[in-house]
Amino acid sequence: MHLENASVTQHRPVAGAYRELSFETTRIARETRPGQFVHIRVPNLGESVLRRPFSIYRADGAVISILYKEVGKGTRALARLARGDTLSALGPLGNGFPTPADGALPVLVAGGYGVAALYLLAERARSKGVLFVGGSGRQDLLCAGDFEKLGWQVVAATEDGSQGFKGRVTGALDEWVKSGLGNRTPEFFVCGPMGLLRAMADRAKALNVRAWLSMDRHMGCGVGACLACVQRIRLPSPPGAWKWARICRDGPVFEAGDILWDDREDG
Amino acid sequence: MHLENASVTQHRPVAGAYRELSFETTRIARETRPGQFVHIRVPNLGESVLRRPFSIYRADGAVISILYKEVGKGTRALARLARGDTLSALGPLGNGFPTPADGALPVLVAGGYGVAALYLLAERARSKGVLFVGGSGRQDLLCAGDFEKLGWQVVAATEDGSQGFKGRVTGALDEWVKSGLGNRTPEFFVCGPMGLLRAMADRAKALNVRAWLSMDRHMGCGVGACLACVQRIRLPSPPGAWKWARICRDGPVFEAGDILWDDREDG
Amino acid sequence: MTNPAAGSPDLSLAVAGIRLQNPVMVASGTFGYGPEFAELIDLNRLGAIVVKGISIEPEKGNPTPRMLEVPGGLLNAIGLQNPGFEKFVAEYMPFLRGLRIPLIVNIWGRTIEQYGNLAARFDAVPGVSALEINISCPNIKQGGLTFGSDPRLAAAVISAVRKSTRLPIIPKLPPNTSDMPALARAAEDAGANAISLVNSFPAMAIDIRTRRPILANITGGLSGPAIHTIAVKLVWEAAKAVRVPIIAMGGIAGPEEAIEFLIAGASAVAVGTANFTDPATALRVIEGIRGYLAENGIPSVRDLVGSLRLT
Amino acid sequence: MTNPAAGSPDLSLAVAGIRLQNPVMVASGTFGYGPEFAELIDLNRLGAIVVKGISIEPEKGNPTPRMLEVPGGLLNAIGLQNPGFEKFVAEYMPFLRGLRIPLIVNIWGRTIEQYGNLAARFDAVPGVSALEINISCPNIKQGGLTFGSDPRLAAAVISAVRKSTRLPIIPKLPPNTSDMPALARAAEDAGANAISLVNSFPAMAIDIRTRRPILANITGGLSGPAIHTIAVKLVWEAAKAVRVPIIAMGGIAGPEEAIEFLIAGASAVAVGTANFTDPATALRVIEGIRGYLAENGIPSVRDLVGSLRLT
Ligand SMILES: Cc1cc2nc3c(=O)[nH]c(=O)nc-3n(C[C@H](O)[C@H](O)[C@H](O)COP(=O)(O)OP(=O)(O)OC[C@H]3O[C@@H](n4cnc5c(N)ncnc54)[C@H](O)[C@@H]3O)c2cc1C
Ligand SMILES: Cc1cc2nc3c(=O)[nH]c(=O)nc-3n(C[C@H](O)[C@H](O)[C@H](O)COP(=O)(O)OP(=O)(O)OC[C@H]3O[C@@H](n4cnc5c(N)ncnc54)[C@H](O)[C@@H]3O)c2cc1C
Ligand SMILES: Cc1cc2nc3c(=O)[nH]c(=O)nc-3n(C[C@H](O)[C@H](O)[C@H](O)COP(=O)(O)O)c2cc1C
Ligand SMILES: Cc1cc2nc3c(=O)[nH]c(=O)nc-3n(C[C@H](O)[C@H](O)[C@H](O)COP(=O)(O)O)c2cc1C
Ligand code: FES
Ligand code: FES
Repeated sequence: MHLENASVTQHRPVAGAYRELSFETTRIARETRPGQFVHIRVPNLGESVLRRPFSIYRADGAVISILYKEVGKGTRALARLARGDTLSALGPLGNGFPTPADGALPVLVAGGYGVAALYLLAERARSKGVLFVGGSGRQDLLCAGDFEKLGWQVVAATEDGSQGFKGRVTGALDEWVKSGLGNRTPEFFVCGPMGLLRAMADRAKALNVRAWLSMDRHMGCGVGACLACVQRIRLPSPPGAWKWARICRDGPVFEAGDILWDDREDG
Repeated sequence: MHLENASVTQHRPVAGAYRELSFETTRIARETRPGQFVHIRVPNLGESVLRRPFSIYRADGAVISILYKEVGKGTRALARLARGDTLSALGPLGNGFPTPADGALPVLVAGGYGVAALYLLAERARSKGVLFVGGSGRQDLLCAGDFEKLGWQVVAATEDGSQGFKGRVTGALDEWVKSGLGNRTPEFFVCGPMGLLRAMADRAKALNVRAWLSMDRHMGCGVGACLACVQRIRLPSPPGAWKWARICRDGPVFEAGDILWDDREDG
Repeated sequence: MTNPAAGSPDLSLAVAGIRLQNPVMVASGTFGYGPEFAELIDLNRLGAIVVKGISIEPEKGNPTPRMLEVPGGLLNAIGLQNPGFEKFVAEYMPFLRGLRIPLIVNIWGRTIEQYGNLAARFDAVPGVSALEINISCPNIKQGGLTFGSDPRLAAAVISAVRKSTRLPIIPKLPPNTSDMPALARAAEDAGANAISLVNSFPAMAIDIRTRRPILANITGGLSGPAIHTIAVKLVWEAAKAVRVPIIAMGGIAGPEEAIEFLIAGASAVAVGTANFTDPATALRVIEGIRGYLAENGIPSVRDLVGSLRLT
Repeated sequence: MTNPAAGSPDLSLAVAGIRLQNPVMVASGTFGYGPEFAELIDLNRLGAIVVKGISIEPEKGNPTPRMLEVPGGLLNAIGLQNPGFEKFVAEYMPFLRGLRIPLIVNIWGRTIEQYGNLAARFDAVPGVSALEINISCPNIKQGGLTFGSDPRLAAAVISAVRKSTRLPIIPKLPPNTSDMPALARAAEDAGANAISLVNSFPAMAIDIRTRRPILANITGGLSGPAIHTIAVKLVWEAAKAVRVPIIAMGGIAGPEEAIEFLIAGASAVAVGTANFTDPATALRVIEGIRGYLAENGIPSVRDLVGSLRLT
């Protein structure tokens, strides 16, 4: 975990409203594992007191990058950064994804910017698997080509049917499951909106397989000190018992079966 | 008085740390009189609640410009604006300078960005006069050439002696007064730091001539509503009696003899 | 309740017996006496005007510096400078009477008697819709905040005013209390027709270079976005505690903050500091509320007031 | 008083009998129990560590959402989640004892007895330098703020703690009071060795889309730059009212705000929310104070404390 002033090396549109922001941060880049995130202090953001968390999309030599879209004032200010500007980066944070289990088929499921958390996993996994990626139209299918280049199978789902399966990504997945799954046990790695995470938790339970879910939550410190980002996690016993885990430090990835879903969650 | 969204047309370095920011604001430009100011809402200034007041330096067709240097967060954010960006401008505000009296010799005295408030006066005055302008070195002698182009005599003072009189602008003025003043009664028009204003008020009193001083004060509304920017002004009677005037609405220009100086003033 | 055609929600409501075409006022001290902003916006579109605090005699207020921008807001220590009752009536009432919107006059005094006395004088002034009783100004040495910070003193001032006028009276309470419900109830019991919440917060800034206070008055009042979330909490608590309507202010910068106040239980709102940032804020807020009601299929702003969902 | 060579000012001082190498602490609840930030900054350079509030039993705290950024600050409603006395001592004290700086443990309870009881237990724990008594948390239903908002209740809690421990005790007071001098005096009279000011402000935010409170706890506490000028005023008032030292917090983002507090009369300061913005804030503040003293030829930080000039 490091606090570094990082210099922007590249800032480019990716697809749809998404942009990739790359910056040089030697120590963070070197230590990053798949599924970890970086907590960014956005420059020129007036009196904003909080950093903004983003999955580390790529880590290459001394440079890491994030994949983001403008959703609020922090990301709007990010979008104004240019090559040579500096930002403060805190990371790599969290535990990230476990290494895919030997023998199982790694199945990545991404919604929205979820692909960002999954790319390094695909890049570094010992065996190749399948990526399910969804969007409203083909322009939203973020980075699908990059996964293909790594030799992964990509199953796309678009709501307008402009590419791949017409419908949601879970629909495409259900079809694939029905068609027999290949002959390996899948192990799911999921990043996306809460609805997708819950849907995948249900499917993993039904299939009795593991699903690793990367969770989003509004964050304060990012290092486990403030207890803002907590998630209820089941305890083995007694039944119904639970404890809080800190998404920033104990997560952001949890095994679906450990999560005690709340009816009211932010993010 | 208008509230306009203005589009930046030009942003250029002038001299030393000063920059000229020009923006299109038809109605304000049309009505501007010398010595008036514009109250700018600086874009991307986080949670800042106050506008920033600047003298209107030039007004030409539909465009006005200001002359400023970076001194704090507002001016730093101004410095990031580029052609095509928009800002909100409220103006023209204040009463500005009176028309120079017939027969008197208009003598302009500027310190720092004070030339900005005086340029339009020189441009529009019926008769030409003298500008005294000071700075620490020749690089600080803002816009002296522009006044010369208008046919005004320019007397420069630099503290390092790199151009004109070596010393303060008031020193140059004192020499000129000692050398006989020409044969006309001077009428002073002054804009600059508080010290300069007070020094010029003393000289005007000694010479028994009028001095119009443009004052700075931290401002809230800019339109006379909040009473933040007040200045003590003498009442004709009884002796010692005074009232508050609002620098933004009743000023920013006051006749030196009317001002009741306070020992503790901001700006 | 009227049921207007979909898409044109009803913004009108009555507060303290005053009929408002919409619930958006401009807050005392941030809008002068009206004419200052008349060239910039159409005053007749406002819900009401609340003028700068008036006392019986003219008041010079504090020395300068009187204002300072701080993170998320500003400090002011104007010190209630005003022309006094007679000059206000002579110089500004003709203009204000010419407007088609209600006029709320903010008044203050240094003693309980002065409050009562001034209220009685305004009783005889045509064109005044209500009196806002400032018992919460942080910027004067005597009176002001000292009255508002103690429920018994507050009640004493309000009762004195109540006896002196038939006009609706609207005490304006301070935010620095540990028990807003008690203070609001005291105001209601003493005869308030509505309650204004909140005034600026007592605050202070020091110039570390000179080691002196930046404001000549040493302390000032903090207003603006910085205080908004505190104000929402206080308005919510007060609205639960009393039956009279609440007029809410504190950090409104656009429609969102105003709508928050209405949902929390305020019947009307006032825009203060944001008049300096953007003189058209109140008009933007009005249009924003209209749009919000239309989008959410809410026929009247009255349906929004106090509609906070807790379950 | 030592007279260090010019250019190397003396930052050390004693507060409540605790010797501090510099007056800059990290505030309770914003720095966990220490290890969380240990990879990022050298904890041994801090003036002291104040850990997150501990209660006798483990506490689950509030549901989520627990935090929200707002203009100039943030709202939090953590609800004092903590592992309880025993687990804290077992899991964190070994680490904390390994540090070379004083440890201040923040404690809270739901009843006066719990406060006394917990203080007595800490009396027997080696490595604790002082207890900060939180009677001002806005985020728990019982206890917390209800004690701090009334000088008599505050005094009752402080007296109970005083009787139960020989450790220095530092009550932490709320900002939402109309009479800070009275509250501070009550704390001093009840046996406080120092006073911490201020906790976060009770505040609230509403999601206008759903018309629900954004925080699961409905209300939360406002901290950060938004509250700084209010805190300075309260610290100044309290410092004038009591002889015991004040530890000031509220919106410190860099050296300037810390120096303001010291000039206003605080003997030490604590960095809270800014630890989230920049984990190195406290270190920056320390170096900034050192630089300020050197530039201004002030030999010791003790000469800065309470040096506000009013004339
Ligand atoms: C572990 C993690 C990984 C993430 N990875 C990515 C990513 O790779 N790409 C991407 O585009 N986004 C990612 N997000 C979401 C991203 O943090 C938010 O989009 C961003 O914080 C929004 O900031 P804003 O100022 O633009 O929005 P605003 O709504 O103005 O932000 C206000 C506050 O809410 C917080 N906030 C708002 N939305 C979210 C959110 N969805 N999650 C967490 N906090 C939020 C902000 O951090 C800020 O504190 C991730 C979030 C987490 C927790
Ligand atoms: C009538 C008038 C005309 C002016 N004309 C010019 C001009 O032509 N060129 C120029 O460079 N500057 C001019 N100024 C000063 C200019 O307004 C300030 O430099 C500017 O407001 C500083 O803003 P900031 O955010 O960069 O500084 P900060 O110090 O960060 O500002 C903090 C607050 O203090 C106020 N403030 C700071 N310095 C001054 C000041 N000197 N006068 C008034 N308010 C101040 C700001 O407006 C803001 O509210 C003028 C001021 C007035 C009152
Ligand atoms: C410059 C200024 C002057 C004020 N003068 C008065 C006043 O005379 N009487 C009063 O009751 N409130 C006065 N107030 C308080 C405002 O009416 C309002 O209650 C407060 O500013 C909070 O709202 P805001 O955050 O929208 O500004 C003043 C506020 C400011 C900023
Ligand atoms: C997330 C968070 C948790 C906090 N938890 C505690 C706590 O457990 N006990 C306590 O006394 N104060 C707690 N506080 C209050 C801080 O210690 C501090 O008094 C307050 O935040 C003001 O300082 P700041 O503006 O620098 O943050 C907490 C504050 C925050 C932001
Ligand atoms: S963000 Fe602070 S504990 Fe996770
Ligand atoms: S700035 Fe408001 S009266 Fe001058």
